[in-house]
Amino acid sequence: MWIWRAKRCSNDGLHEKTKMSELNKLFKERKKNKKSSFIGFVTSGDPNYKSSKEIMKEMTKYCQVIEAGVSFNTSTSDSPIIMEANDRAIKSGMNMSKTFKLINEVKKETKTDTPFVLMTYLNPIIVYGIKKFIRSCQKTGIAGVIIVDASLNSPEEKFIINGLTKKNIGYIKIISPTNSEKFIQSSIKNCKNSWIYITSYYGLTGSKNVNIQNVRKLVKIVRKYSKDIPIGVGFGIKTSKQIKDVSKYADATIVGSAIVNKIKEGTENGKYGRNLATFIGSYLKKLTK
Amino acid sequence: MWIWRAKRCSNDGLHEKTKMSELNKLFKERKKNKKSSFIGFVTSGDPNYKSSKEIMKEMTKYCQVIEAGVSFNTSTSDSPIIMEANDRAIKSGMNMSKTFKLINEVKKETKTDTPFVLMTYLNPIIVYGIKKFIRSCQKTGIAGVIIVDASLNSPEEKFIINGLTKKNIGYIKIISPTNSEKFIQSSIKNCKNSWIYITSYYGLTGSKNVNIQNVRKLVKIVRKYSKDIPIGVGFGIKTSKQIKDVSKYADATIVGSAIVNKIKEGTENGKYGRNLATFIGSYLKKLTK
Amino acid sequence: MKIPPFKEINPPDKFGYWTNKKTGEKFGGQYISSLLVPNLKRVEDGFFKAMKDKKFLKELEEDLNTFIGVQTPIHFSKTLTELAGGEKKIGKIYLKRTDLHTNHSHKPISAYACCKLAKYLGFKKILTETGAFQNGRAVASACASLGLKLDIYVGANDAKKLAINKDISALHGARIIEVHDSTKSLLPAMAAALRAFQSEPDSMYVVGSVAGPMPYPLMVRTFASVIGRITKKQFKNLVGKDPSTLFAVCGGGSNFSAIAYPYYKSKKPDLYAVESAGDGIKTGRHGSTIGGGGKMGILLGMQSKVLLNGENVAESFTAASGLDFSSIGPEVAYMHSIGRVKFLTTTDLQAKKTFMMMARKHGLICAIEACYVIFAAIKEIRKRKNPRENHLIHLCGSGEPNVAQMMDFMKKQK
Amino acid sequence: MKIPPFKEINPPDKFGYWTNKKTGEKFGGQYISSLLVPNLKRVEDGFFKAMKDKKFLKELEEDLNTFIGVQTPIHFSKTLTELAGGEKKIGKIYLKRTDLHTNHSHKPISAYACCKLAKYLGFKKILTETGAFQNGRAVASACASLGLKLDIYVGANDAKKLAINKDISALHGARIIEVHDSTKSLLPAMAAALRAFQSEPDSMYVVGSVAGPMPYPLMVRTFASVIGRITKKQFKNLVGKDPSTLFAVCGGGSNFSAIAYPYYKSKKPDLYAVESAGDGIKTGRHGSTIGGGGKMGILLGMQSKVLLNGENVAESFTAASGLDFSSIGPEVAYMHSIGRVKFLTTTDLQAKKTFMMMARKHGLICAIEACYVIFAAIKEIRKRKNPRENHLIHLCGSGEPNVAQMMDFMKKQK
Ligand SMILES: Cc1ncc(COP(=O)(O)O)c(C=O)c1O
Ligand SMILES: Cc1ncc(COP(=O)(O)O)c(C=O)c1O
Repeated sequence: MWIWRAKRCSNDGLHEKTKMSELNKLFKERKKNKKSSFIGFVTSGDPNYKSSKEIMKEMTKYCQVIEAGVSFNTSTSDSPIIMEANDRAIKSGMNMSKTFKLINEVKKETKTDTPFVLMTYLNPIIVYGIKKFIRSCQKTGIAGVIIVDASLNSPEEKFIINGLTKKNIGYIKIISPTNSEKFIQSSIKNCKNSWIYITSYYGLTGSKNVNIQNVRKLVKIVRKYSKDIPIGVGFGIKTSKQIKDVSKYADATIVGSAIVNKIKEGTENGKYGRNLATFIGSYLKKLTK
Repeated sequence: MWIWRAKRCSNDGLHEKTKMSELNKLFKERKKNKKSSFIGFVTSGDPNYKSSKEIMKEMTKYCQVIEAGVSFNTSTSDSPIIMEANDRAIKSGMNMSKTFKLINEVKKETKTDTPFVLMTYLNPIIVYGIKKFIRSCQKTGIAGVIIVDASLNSPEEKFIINGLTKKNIGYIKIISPTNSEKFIQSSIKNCKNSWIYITSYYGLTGSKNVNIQNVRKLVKIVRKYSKDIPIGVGFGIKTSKQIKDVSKYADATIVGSAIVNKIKEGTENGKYGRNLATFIGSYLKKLTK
Repeated sequence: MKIPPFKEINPPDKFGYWTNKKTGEKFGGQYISSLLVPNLKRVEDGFFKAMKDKKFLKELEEDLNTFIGVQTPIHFSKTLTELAGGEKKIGKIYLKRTDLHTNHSHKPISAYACCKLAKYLGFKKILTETGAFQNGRAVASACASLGLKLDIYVGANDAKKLAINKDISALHGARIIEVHDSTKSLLPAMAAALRAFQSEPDSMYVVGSVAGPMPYPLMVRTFASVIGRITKKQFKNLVGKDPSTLFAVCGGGSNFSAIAYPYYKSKKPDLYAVESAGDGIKTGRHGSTIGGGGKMGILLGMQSKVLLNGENVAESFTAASGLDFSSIGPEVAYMHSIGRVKFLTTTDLQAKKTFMMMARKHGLICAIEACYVIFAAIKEIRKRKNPRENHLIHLCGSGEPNVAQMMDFMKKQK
Repeated sequence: MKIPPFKEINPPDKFGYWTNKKTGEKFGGQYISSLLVPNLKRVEDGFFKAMKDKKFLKELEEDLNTFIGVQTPIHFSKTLTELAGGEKKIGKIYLKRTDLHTNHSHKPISAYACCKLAKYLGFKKILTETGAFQNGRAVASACASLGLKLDIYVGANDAKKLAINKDISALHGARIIEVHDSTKSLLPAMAAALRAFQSEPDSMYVVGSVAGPMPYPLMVRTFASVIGRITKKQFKNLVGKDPSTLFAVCGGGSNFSAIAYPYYKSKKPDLYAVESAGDGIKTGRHGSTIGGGGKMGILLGMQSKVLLNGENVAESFTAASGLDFSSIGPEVAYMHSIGRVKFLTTTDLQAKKTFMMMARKHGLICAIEACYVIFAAIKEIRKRKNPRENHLIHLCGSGEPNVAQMMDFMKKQK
């Protein structure tokens, strides 16, 4: 499937293709070595632009992929922990274009090849402009995009998927234990050029503990419709033990609330910039060892 | 008419007849000397039993008639000034039987022949008992009774008038500038054995100044229906000048709120008992000279 | 629906008395100072004239229908029916939704009608009294809508209390006059309003219940009976016959007679009036004129049953400001004396618990006054235990004014 | 009167969009996380099933008639007619008395109907959001009466404010959950309720207006349109024809569509929606999504016009808590985009003065929300200057919750 994608988008230049392959390769290679990939989530600009940049730079050392949230004040799917991070970022003046700038700078300054995935809502994209958004993703070298409230029937999603696909940027859908097989099947279709995001329970990020039972069930269903689409699992993963458990079933594990909570803790203890970044770094070191 | 009354009630013994005649004689005699009678009103038991007794004793020196109010907490016709007096009296434990006791003691202790008129509402009479009330009036030597809320059509009024008349005690009705001639005529009928009370204006005692215009008009109407019924005038008389002016038209002038106000003033300045009584006495002296 | 026209089925005699022929007791009358005679005559004559004036009646009907909103529904209450034992045991319980009126109680009907009469008779201003501004608000709204001035007399102690209906009366432009006499509560306020009526010939007095000198008790129940006239017809349409029982709360009695009047002369329904037993009749702190052994007395221009304290009128005690009255209207007292109306009592605590139950289980914020009747009704209906009966409870008002009081109660209950 | 049955005259497409064919703009849709998909499907399927279930509809009709009391009158307002210039100049002004419902606004209809649907579908608990507890109270009352549990999400700042409807919601037994996100006001509270919906599969979300992801905008206007269906018939009976103009206030749009829906496809009446201009559009402190130049945006599961602050949703400002919303329902936004509905604005000051005028001259304590529409209507009617017209204003609620605020205003005016 990836090949088909690459072909269809072959006129899009090497850069994007490489990135996508890299991400894909990453998952597969690590899987071969019985290693799952680790995806760390932060809200970009949390607690502010400078500190966030240091944190992301630090994260490149421990994360195979970084998921950067675009702050939105009327989020309908984030846990209170992430809502607070959004509030901190918005207060510090964060927005879509600064998010691109931030990621761009992280990439340049670290010379990392760690892929970045954006997590956002539709409204910031619409206001920023859909076409401009796709162009900026391409320019910044974004590897994939998650749009929480883009529903399967919305014209916006179709438009965005088309645009991203042309630029060889991955589009990632989230599925949960209560979704029907039909819904899961359609979602997989939309993720053809990337990976699918499984939530381990029905609820909000960070609100409960990861539910392995659900993960196994969902992986089974996904595999029914796709033999090889990479699977990422999130929601409720907080410990290295949980990462290991989930890794048995998934190509990637995603940790969000736990990291964001650490940022809050650090900030509340007066840490900023590099100071805060090393604080997060040592946490990630323990988590991922 | 008085003679007819006296005849009809001739079996009632000399005591009552004498009293009524005395009151009647008083009005007429003073009228002959171009002198009107002065009726002073106080709430009995205001501010308390002892002080009230001293006040009434003092009043016998200046008043040709004393009108004693029976305190009632739901009065529908008294000015706020008199309502306050009622409150003071009730608070000090005053009631109908104590009123009779008080007047009885005043009479005995002063050996005065100053007639007493009771002003009351129906409820205290009903609770005390109508028959008992009439008996007590007789025993105490009450000269007349005003019942503010006894209306012309009530069975209670008829019953009381009959009872009082038998005991040769006067029944006094109040009329006002807005009453119809028919009403005035009926009222006079009920006052046949006593005098009629004219209010100088439409309103509450003490709320305005006496209205001589109204008095002249009302006297004229009364005289149309009775050549000789004595006429008392009240409401808004506060100065000796006003007393003199009203006296031109009336057999008697009634001063209430002004005296009660003085009691309040004295009380508020810490005067009680004889002290308060002489304070009221010197006021009455000036007022009636 | 047209409002069924008024029919006089229980007239007082020409002096304004309802007389119990057996005991000779007389209820009503006109016990007033001579100074009030002309004013009352003007009102009385005007009232009888207006009741024959088709134009006046038509306009009044339209205003009541669309301004007060008197066409309120009758609600079959599954909740109360089940609470009382279920349909199979006690039949059905219905609620007449008088809480849905403009200003949320039965008071606005007679308040509006009396003010309309005042305007019809050329008065420029209204005088009234109030306790917790239930009547005050109703009259204030009517006066504002009819372009009449208004003085509201209120006991100084009552005036101190925070009350949403007090603020609303002020917003309607009413002048609020504090009365410092006696207990500084409703009774002296009513006396003060009557006294003002004696001073202001261009003003008409409007009373808050079926009390006061004639023609007030007659006039108020005649106007208020709009509720009963509509209810009687509605209930017949809904259930096919008259109710077996009818329960209404009784402070002064306007609420009771408003709904019960059209049934006075028929055998059915059994009529129940519910009084506030305050802390309990035995404590002496209550507002039950009948249930607490009130005696015949004369107050505020009428003869009726009264709670007495020696020769004076006693203070009443109740958590329901609308029931804080030491007497009851003469016609209701008469109906009780001839045995047509049974009286029941509910304590403040029982009423408050009923308020909470109605909020929690029925989704309704009832006037606390209505909670006295609901409690007593459920108890009585359980006793009657007759599955073929249909019971009607007068839900006489909504409970916004009681919210602060009930929040305190809820917190203490916890 | 029977409630005229619902007819779908303005259906969205199968994805939940109303599309302006000329501009291509799409309004509505279902913009939600995958986790919400099954919940919304259950609600959507359930809603369409219920709308075909005669037993459900019959029960709902009875409850609306006797529990909510939807058969409210239309009042010919002489006061407003004269204020606007008199019958000879502007025709007649009528008020639809939605203030007479149980809980005193239009909200209780859809709140009750949605909760009834929840019960029908086997949900045990309701989730909703509220600003000043107008929706909170309506849902709390419905839940209490239907035996459902309830969590009300409210912005932490809103929760601090004294509000009688907050206390009433608590008395009904609702759990009140404070939301500390973002502006701590209605918008984050709504987002929080939607998030809770994503966590509690046994709970049904109920929205306070015609907003949110499909089927909510459709469902709420379908239920709420009971008002319009009754009104249309009533007005024809009363006046002989449809009104020339119809004015309703528009926060989220439930109040507007509740009365205007049945007229969407006819030429008459001219439809006016009135927004709050807060301190004035120019100050930037306002709540006018249309009048203040809102743009297309996607929030709370829907696509519609939104007041934006960069990529985020802007805060709205208004003295009327019921109008404190930075967007409007998609169908109303669509009706505006195709030119069927005209939008007007009224400032807070104008609305407050109108409140005082209505209290003083009309005897009515109107919800402050209703005062925005009354002011704008009078202004527009004066402009139209057509003596042959009949105007209808939606008096959408009563003003008890605004009394404290208005007492302050009155004192400052003096
Ligand atoms: C809601 C309500 N119900 C009942 C009553 C009692 O009415 P009445 O005193 O006329 O019996 C009142 C009086 O204020 C009231 O407000
Ligand atoms: C009385 C009243 N009117 C109007 C509205 C506005 O309704 P909507 O937001 O649906 O337009 C509200 C909302 O709370 C309200 O309470």
